[in-house]
Amino acid sequence: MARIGVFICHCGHNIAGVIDVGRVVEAAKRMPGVAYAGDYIYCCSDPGQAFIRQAIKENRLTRVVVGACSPRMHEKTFQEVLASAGLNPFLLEMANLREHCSWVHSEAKEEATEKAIDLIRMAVAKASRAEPLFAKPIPITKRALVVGGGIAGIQAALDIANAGFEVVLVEREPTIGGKMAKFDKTFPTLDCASCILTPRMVEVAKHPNIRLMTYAEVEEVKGYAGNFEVRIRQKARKVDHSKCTGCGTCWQKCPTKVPSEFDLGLGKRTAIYIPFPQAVPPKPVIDTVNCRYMAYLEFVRSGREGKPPPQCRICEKLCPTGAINWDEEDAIITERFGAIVVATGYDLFDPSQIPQYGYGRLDNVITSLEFERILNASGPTGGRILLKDGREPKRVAIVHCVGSRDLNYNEYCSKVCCMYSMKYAHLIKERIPDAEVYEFYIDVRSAGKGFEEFYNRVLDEGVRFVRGKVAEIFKGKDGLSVRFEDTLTGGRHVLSVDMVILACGLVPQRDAGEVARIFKLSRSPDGFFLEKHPKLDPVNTHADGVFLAGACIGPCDIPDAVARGSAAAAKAIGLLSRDEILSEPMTAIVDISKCSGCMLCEEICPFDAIEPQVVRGKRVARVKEELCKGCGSCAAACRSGAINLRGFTHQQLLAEVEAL
Amino acid sequence: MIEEIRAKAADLLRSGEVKCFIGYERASDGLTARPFFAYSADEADRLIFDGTCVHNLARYLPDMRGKRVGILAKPCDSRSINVLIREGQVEREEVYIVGVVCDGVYRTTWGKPSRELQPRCLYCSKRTPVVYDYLVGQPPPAPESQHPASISEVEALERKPAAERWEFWRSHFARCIRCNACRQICPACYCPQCFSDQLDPLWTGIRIGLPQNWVWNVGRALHLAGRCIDCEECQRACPMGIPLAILNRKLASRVKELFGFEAGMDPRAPFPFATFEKEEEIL
Amino acid sequence: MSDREPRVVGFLCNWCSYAGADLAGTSRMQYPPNIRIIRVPCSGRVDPLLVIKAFERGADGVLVSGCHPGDCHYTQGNYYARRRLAILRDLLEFLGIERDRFRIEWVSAAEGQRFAQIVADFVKKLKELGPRR
Amino acid sequence: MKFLSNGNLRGWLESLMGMGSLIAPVDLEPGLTLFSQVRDPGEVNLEYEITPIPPKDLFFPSSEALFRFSPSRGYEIPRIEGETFLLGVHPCDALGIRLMDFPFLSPPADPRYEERRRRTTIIGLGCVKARPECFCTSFGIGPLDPSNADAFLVPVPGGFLVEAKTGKGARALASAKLKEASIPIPKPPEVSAIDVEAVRKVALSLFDSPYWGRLADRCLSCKVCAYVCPSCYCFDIRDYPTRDGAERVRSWDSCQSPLFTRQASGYDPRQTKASRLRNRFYHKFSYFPDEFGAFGCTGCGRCVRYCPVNIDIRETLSAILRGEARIA
Amino acid sequence: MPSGSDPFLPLLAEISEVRDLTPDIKLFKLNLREGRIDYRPGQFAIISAFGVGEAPFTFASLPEEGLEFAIRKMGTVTSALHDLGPGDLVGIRGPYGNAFPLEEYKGKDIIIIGGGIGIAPLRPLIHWFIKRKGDYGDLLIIYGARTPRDFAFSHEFEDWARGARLELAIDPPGAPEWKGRVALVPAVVKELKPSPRGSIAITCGPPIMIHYVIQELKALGFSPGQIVTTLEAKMKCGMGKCMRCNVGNKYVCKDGPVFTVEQISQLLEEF
Repeated sequence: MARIGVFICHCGHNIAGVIDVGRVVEAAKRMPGVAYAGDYIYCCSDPGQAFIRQAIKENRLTRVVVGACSPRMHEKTFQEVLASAGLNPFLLEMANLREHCSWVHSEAKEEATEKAIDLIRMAVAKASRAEPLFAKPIPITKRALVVGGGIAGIQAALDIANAGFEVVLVEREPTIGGKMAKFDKTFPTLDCASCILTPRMVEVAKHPNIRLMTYAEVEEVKGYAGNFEVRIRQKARKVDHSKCTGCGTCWQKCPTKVPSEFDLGLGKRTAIYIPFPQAVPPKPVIDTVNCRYMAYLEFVRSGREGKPPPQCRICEKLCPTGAINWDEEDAIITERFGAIVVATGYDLFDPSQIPQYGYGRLDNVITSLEFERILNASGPTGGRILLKDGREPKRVAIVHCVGSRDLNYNEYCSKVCCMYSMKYAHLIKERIPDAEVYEFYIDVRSAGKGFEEFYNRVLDEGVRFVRGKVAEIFKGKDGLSVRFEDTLTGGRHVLSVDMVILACGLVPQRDAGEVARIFKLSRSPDGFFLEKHPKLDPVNTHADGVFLAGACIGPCDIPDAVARGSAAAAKAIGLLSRDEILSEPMTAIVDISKCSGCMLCEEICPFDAIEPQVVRGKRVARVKEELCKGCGSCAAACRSGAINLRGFTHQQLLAEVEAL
Repeated sequence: MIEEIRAKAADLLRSGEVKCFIGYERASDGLTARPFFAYSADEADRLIFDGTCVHNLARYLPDMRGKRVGILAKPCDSRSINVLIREGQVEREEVYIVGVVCDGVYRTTWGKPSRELQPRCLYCSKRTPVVYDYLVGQPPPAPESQHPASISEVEALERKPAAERWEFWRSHFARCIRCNACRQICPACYCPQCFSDQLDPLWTGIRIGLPQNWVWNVGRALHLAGRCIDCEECQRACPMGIPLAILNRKLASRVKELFGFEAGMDPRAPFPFATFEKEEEIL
Repeated sequence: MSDREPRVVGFLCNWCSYAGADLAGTSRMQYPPNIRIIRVPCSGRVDPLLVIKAFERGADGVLVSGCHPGDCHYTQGNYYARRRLAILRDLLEFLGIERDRFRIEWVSAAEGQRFAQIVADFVKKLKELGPRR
Repeated sequence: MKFLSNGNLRGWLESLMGMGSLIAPVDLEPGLTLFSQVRDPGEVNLEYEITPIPPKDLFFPSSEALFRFSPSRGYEIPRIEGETFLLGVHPCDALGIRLMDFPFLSPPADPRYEERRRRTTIIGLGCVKARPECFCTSFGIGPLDPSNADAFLVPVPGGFLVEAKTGKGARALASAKLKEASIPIPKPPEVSAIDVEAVRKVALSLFDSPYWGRLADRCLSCKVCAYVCPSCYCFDIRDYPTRDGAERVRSWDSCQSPLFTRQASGYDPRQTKASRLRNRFYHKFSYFPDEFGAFGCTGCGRCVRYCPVNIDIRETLSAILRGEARIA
Repeated sequence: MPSGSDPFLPLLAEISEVRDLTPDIKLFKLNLREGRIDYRPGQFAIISAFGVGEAPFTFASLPEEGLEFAIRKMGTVTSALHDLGPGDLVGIRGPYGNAFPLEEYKGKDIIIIGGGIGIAPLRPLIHWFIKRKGDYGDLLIIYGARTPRDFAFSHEFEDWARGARLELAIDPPGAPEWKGRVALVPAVVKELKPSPRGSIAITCGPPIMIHYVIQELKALGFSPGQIVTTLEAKMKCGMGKCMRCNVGNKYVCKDGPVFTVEQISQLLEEF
């Protein structure tokens, strides 16, 4: 039995042109609890707001119903009006007379008016059961976790650390640097990737506010924005990095050679290794699968018969600081953070999924990332462009949109392939001036600073652009044959080349699903992580306090990744700069006198926000309000109605139904 | 069988392992049975067991929380105990379950015993309790079902036009006097305050009559979905002859069809309404 | 509404379906005025008792609409809703409320057109069924 | 006494239906007879054994609106109209109506109850058979006792012996084609009696006996015993909101309900099943007699028959008489 | 009021004033639109919040002061009443129950012992005794609450203190601004040791407080006939018909709510 005020907005002609506002106001006056009803041409305008404020005061209103547009449009506006009139903002209820009535029933004015009266009656009924709601302040832990040590994660970590907050940067590989560390040059400026990246990597390693945890993975995230509790697994390196000086003796002398992951299998590394010369930290780990001594230990442990492998232990013997520690095991470290930046990056599309391109089957059909390594001075060929047999290619085809813009694989455009393909063409021309380079494209997408200019430059350099999809790559008489359709001239052709570079698209990391689960992220249909809003909230997520950076959101180039890293850092800094955050006011609440303690709610809660507690010897449910997002699944599941959802209580929803 | 039950109950009481043993004794008509709470070994001599022992004694376990009790459990009762354990209403360690192999129980009302099996026993697939500490009687060979499973009353009603079904239930629910016997006797109804007793929100309120009775009965049935083990006690307790068991049975069969779940069979199986499959065609 | 016009109650989740209905509005799509929409945070919030009460209060049809499976703003609410409402619909049907009177639909914020179509179809169907007894 | 032949029954019932509404035992389902509004005299079953619900709801309905209120229109009180003939009431149920008069007609009287009572003629029906749960003779009545009815029928071969006890009864019988009776009043069936006066004398001394706790062990706290009882009259009052105001509703309730005495603060003086069960018993056999001078029980045995767990009030009476309740 | 014959029909009354007494207790002053209600201290009325329901409340005023009720927000009806303001309509029926036999107390020392909202039925007594000081002996008021903010009628304390000895106490501790006594009400009784000679002790508060106050008073030598309390019970009809408030064969609504401990000791059950 509140004193309810009803305000009907004309919204100019938008509402009043269809709905008989006068009739609605008169009907509202007769509704139970309504102490005042009036109308205004634009309630959301400043004079409209003042009008409502004045009516609240003059009529001692305790609840307000505004019949206007969608609450998704102006709920905040009118909540602020209530607040400024001294009422709790949650004592507002909106009736959607525009989107749900006048606009969709403009041809049935009589029925629309009747419906408007019903909608007002429902809102009045709901408002009469509204209770004031309050957000609770929660203190925050002023540290950030950055997950992923690629350029985006590095940028985020540096920005947050420079703002004065402690950062832990977790990277699962033995070094930071990510994909960018594998690149030779960057487009379109043709900077040396490592030359610009390495100083940043070093800066991370040296930064007093950053603790670097390479060769480590996040296993579990509990808690909520401002207060996460994160379990991190530090994988066993078997090398005590506090003793190791990174002198390099061990990896120079290690007798075991295995394909290098960093070089995508094109080169070799040792069993005790750093991934590449500029690795950060510049200290090795032991690959326990391939290490001879580890194999020996495994053999002994298994009790198998026969000749054991050699014990080796050369690294241990040569290490000047005694840093080798065979007993080291994985360590679990639990840390608290206020904010998390997820910058887990992307994977390259695996072109062996397209069998007609022959990747993995045909020599000299290579992926773009492999070609980056070939181009790189510290790569397997020392930066010389060579075919498998050691010759220089004279004719090179670059196939665009491999796994992108293709309904069979990924519908989206991977954004960077056009540009890096042209970068390849330029570099090939630079290093093998007489080479013929063909770019097979669908459209050339060169939107970006200096991109179009670079395209023109490559055209000038004589690179041949063929508009058309490559149908097949097969072994020809002399090298490789590329069958394609030229969609400009319309003909089907076959071109003989020495090398084919597949400009593979960017896809989500293979374990993106697992990462999403750990951080409670959503994923868009393409499998990348979902932003809170693609336009207006591109680095926030639905998991409050978890921000996204880099290509885990979707394909992007280096400047984008850096910008996203900084953007995520800004969000994290914004959060960490506050002393406390406000909890969601619309949370579940337990009436322990009605609770049977069956804990069905606990099972259902998608946010682990419910736990049992014992009150006066009785087990009942308790809502962890900081975690509750207010979905109400628990309230709908509770048979005795012991759990309710503030803002959408049983009482409020039932009142709406009853008002029909 | 009766002697074994009495001896076991007397043992449990004498040794102090339980403070109370819940079983059956002869009712005041001298013909049917009623629940009996034995507190001493001497009293155990009053225990009986036969086809008149229709009550689902699991219903009493939540009342006894905090005490160690012994209980005689037919297969259906044992499923109820599982439901109660799963829902945190009974601590397994607090209950000593004397399971009893069951050949079915009869349709009895006070003063009027019969030898006709209760419908639920025709659909029951278990003759041995699903959980017990001590078993009385010989478990029969598998399969245990003594009667072909069918849900004939449910099917008969399903075949009728919607209008007739509506009329069928409307006339039954119109008679309901909201005495709550169905609820109070139900081993799955233990809420401290039932939705129907709540005055805010007013789901049904105090009014006795349609349409409030309809809301009550539909709500009750729904709250038992995936939890009812078909002991049919609600229907037996109803003084107004409302065929509540048909409703429960219909829901139980749907829950089994849609989610492959049967209440009380396994206390560890996830409750079908607290879990989901991302891809499932259930609508 | 006159007595012969079907009365429809729609429970719409705030994030997808309510926004979808808003879009139908902004796009000025016309659909029958028989529906009264109740906003809920998530289809998982729809207590089956609310649907039962809606029918008790004389609704000829009830619509519950949430985000498409996989798109729930709260990640899982609509999956729970799907199970609960599926069994509710079976129960209501058994009680003599025709299956077509209770619709469960997934409507995204982008599907204004679809929302309008669903309401139009629903009202048409309810007119065929006639008023509830 | 006069004689009404079976052949003339229908005509009489039709004439009663012409004068008002006729409420009589009607079979609704196999094995389920209820006092219902008669639409065709053929529906009436005067050989019925028992109805789960006694005819108390005719005067004290299971639910009724006391009034509707709206600020604009003020109070509206449902009108009670027409005349009712309540036929086929066994002596125990007729006594039940008499017992109900005590609380509802003693000042301040409940005008609804009073009005319905005034407009109703009770036509009793003797019992030719007793049920195993019957103990009506404990309360000064018997299977063929016509007291508390306006007119009374005793089934005999071929028809009924008929007698008007009040002016209302005579009016109801005026249209019946009656013959002078040549048949003697049959011998009533045996119904055993319990010395309830003796129970009343000793009962209060057993108030704190552990007996109540033992009895309550199996009690379900349902309300069957109260709702089937002809003399239980606990009620609850609540509002239902309406479009522009409120409707205040009175419904049956029972002291057996776990929430019956719970106060808004959560405090409940009768928290245990035992205290509630005890209250019902003492109300019938001690408090009600203290207040109104009559036992609050008719011996109909419905609570015995319909209790799902066989809490047999006669056992309690005997236990008190035999002193068992003292030790149990 | 359509007719005086229907005891279930409340009289209509307008709220003329609402005053916040504590964070959860408000004082409501009612003006009858029609009819009259003549009551005596100790009696109660049943107030309707139409659409939600009715609940019983003891008069917190003397008849000459009008119709005042101190209502603590507890359940659905009291919450609804708390939402009302001046000009709003409620229903009221009564008075019901017995009253304090004030004539019998003449010449005696009076000890009033209240806890929390339990001060409501005692307030008219305090006013009565202060106004008629000559007719009675000394007046001692012991009043306890959980926090200093939970004292109802603190705006009247000065008046009370002028006409009586007023002893206030809070419990639990934890209000730094509170300079007074920190103790439970029964402990205050024990500490102050009022003399039983020619005294009447009247107490009202939570059941547990009443229980221990009675114990303390008895220990001080008060006879059960000298201790008076008002019982609380869930009530619906107020007329001894709905069978909810009986304690044994007594109805709190008809035979009470005012009882001496002597009378209560003859009752059969807990209350």
